[in-house]
Amino acid sequence: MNFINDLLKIIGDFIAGIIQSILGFSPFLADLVTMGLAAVILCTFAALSFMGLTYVERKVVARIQDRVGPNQAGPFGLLQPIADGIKMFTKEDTTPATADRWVYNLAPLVIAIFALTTYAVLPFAPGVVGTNLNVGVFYIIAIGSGSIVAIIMAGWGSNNKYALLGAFRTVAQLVGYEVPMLLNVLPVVMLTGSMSLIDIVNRQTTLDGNPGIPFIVFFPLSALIFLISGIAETARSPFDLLEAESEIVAGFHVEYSGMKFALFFLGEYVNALAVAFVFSTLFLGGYAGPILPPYVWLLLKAAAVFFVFMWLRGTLPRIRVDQMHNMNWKFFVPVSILHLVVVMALMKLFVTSPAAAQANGGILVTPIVQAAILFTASALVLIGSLAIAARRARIMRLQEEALVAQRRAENIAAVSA
Amino acid sequence: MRTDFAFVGVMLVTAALLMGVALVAAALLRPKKPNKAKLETYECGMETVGDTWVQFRVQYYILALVFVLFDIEAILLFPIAVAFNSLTFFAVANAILFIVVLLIALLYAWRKGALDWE
Amino acid sequence: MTIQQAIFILLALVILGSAIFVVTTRNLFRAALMMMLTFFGVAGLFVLLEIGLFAVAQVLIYIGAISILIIFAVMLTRGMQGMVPRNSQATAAAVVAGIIFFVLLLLFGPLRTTVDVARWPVISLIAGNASPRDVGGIQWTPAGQPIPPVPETYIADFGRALVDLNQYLLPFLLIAFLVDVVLAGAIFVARQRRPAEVIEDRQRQAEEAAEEAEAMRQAGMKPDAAALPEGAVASTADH
Amino acid sequence: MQNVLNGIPLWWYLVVSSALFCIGLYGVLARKNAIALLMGVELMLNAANINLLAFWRYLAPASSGGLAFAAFVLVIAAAEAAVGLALVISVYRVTRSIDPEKLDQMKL
Repeated sequence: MNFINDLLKIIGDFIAGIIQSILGFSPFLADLVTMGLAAVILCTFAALSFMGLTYVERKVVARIQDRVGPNQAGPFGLLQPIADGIKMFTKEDTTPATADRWVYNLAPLVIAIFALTTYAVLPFAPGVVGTNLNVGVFYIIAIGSGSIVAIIMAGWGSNNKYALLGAFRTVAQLVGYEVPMLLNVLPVVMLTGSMSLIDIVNRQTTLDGNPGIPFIVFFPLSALIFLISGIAETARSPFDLLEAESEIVAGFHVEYSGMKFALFFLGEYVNALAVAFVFSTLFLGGYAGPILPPYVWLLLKAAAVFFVFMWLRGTLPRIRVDQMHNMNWKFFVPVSILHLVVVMALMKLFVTSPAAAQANGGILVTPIVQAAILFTASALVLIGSLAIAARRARIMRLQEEALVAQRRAENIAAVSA
Repeated sequence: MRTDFAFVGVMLVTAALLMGVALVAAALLRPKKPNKAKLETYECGMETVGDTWVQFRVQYYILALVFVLFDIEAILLFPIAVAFNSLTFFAVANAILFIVVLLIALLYAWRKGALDWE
Repeated sequence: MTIQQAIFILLALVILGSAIFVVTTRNLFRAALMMMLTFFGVAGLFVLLEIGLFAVAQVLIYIGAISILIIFAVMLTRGMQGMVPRNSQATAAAVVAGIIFFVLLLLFGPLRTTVDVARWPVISLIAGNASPRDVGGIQWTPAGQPIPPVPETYIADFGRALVDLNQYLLPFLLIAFLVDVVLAGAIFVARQRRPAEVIEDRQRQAEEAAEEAEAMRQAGMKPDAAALPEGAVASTADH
Repeated sequence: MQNVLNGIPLWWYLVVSSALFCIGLYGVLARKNAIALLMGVELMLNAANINLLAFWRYLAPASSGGLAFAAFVLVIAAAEAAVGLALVISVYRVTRSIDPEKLDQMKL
């Protein structure tokens, strides 16, 4: 049982042992080679899951929309990703004559590099993690700004009006939705007392006398807003305003084709998968789970989250640009701040460790009671804010309808006169 | 001597190398027959008129401004969040005051119509 | 040469090279991109200093926020059109910068041979005869001893210090108010007023001007054309 | 006797930050474009941050002083950029120019 649980770790230790003892490298070189190998494995994992995900996503969305999806290349169209890959490698790739060559060619590289680097801190199983940074969560959000830079580079480097406009729209969206992400990670960090992803997972297990409750139970509101902002951060449907073909051709990557376009595509999918992994780690307990080995649990959770992404993509229509901004700045951000304040006050009022209760005061409760209190508060904030938003929306809609009716009446009067 | 960030550096270099190899391989494999029409800027089949610079709305700048405000807030709040369990009531009250003051800034921007996207 | 030294030299070259590019190029957009590279290199220096928090904060704030602001401003002002890289006083500027560089080197020079803060001229100038080890109640690293590692809990310590009344609570709260004022001011300055507001503004100005003229006529003076806020009207019409 | 961290003495950081500061200063003094000028200011603030954090790390890593000041510099840099660029945009809207030498309407 233990063997299967620690499979990844055992393999890793085995390879490291080979490198260190048999090949006879110096400790420094051995370290470097081990890290390089781990990095190659992570990158390959990300790239392969990108290929798989394109196929799965096309199949799932096709099923949702009552189509068949890819079915020509191989059995059930399983070879489709390979066919796509061959096409991407052999397609002619033109650089517009007026483009800023350096910027234009570097942009896809930048987006792919930063997307892949996110995986350096994801914990796949106990002890199986690229590196356990003590600023892990912060690092993931900061590395996300790399894709913003790449998008601006692509938009400007193409020297194309539509690309530039698309890039700016996308950047406005991405920077906007970074704010609710930051604000909703804060409660998790507060409860854990650490930004390291491993510590966050451990806090959701039964280790060290923790209750073993995933954080989605503590902060349902944070989880919901984080998930939606994550979808917007990766610019997936229904937030794919940058790909709104009817309005701005294909957004910032209109001039790209062949392998460079493939790298943009890879960046998008790898980022989306990273969001699924991060969400599973932060709110669903990461690799923690009974019976099955830890990495299987993590993959199952991430797959479930990614299925939600595909489900939303298959069902929801694209939202308008003003709706997108309003939802972020006038709903997510204020509600997140309110939630943060409420949670901070409650977490200081109801503490679980006797030492903290003695040092700073506060009411000593069991972890389960604390979870119940936080869940109630979070849910109340969510319901209350939704009710207020719905009421405001109804008032605005009524006003608009009244205005339209008045105009119509005026028009009729003018025509009859 | 190996710090936690060493792996991040290795990861950056590895990703750059792998993606670079993919780009170079594609460059070797693909046909290369450029002509004038292919190299033109694609703007829905229309000839490109004028330079690329178009009038951007100042709204983009203002949204980025509000974003910077919250970025700053996050950078100061994350260390406080890490220290949260050992903070006194007084300290937490001040952190809440900090957040509320920034919320006021957001509400001001809202009132001024800076968050409206027409 | 150790690997850290090699990385440091590489980072220093990247930082200084891209910084020189930033201040000399004609193309403002490329200058902004190169500035991001400078910031990234500085984040690398912070990693070498073993301060991961600030390396990440540097990326988040400088690359993710400030550079984006600058690029938006470049786009909004058409800044890169027909840009001249230098103004008339560029030579003088280079001389001034060079002189200041040498002054700084002279100031930091003593640190090559000693890190004993007590014997560093600048500190002894400020602290006088008092032992600089007492200045600010800070525990300085004694000269010649290995540098202690950054405490494991430095992020939590930093967070605690920020909201500690005896440490940095006041600047922390002042920052909040400063950012408030900055946001209000910047939005007020940058915002384009809506047409309705502009019209309202112009009407109010016209009324004020009329009142003023009326008051002057009553005082027995000729209405002065210059008293009309000509420039103000023109600038609002420009929006 | 030098204090050395990972084989790097303190003065290496100081030389890099001094050089970065002076490059930024040159940018501020010599550029003919208000936005390029602000970029120079950002470089200078970054140089100051390298200094603060290097001194903190080498001389007083047990306290939080250097971190707090560096964080405040970060915030001030963001605030400065925000207000400066807002002014540039607003000036550009009125005068259609962002050359600081041309903004001399206040001169007698």
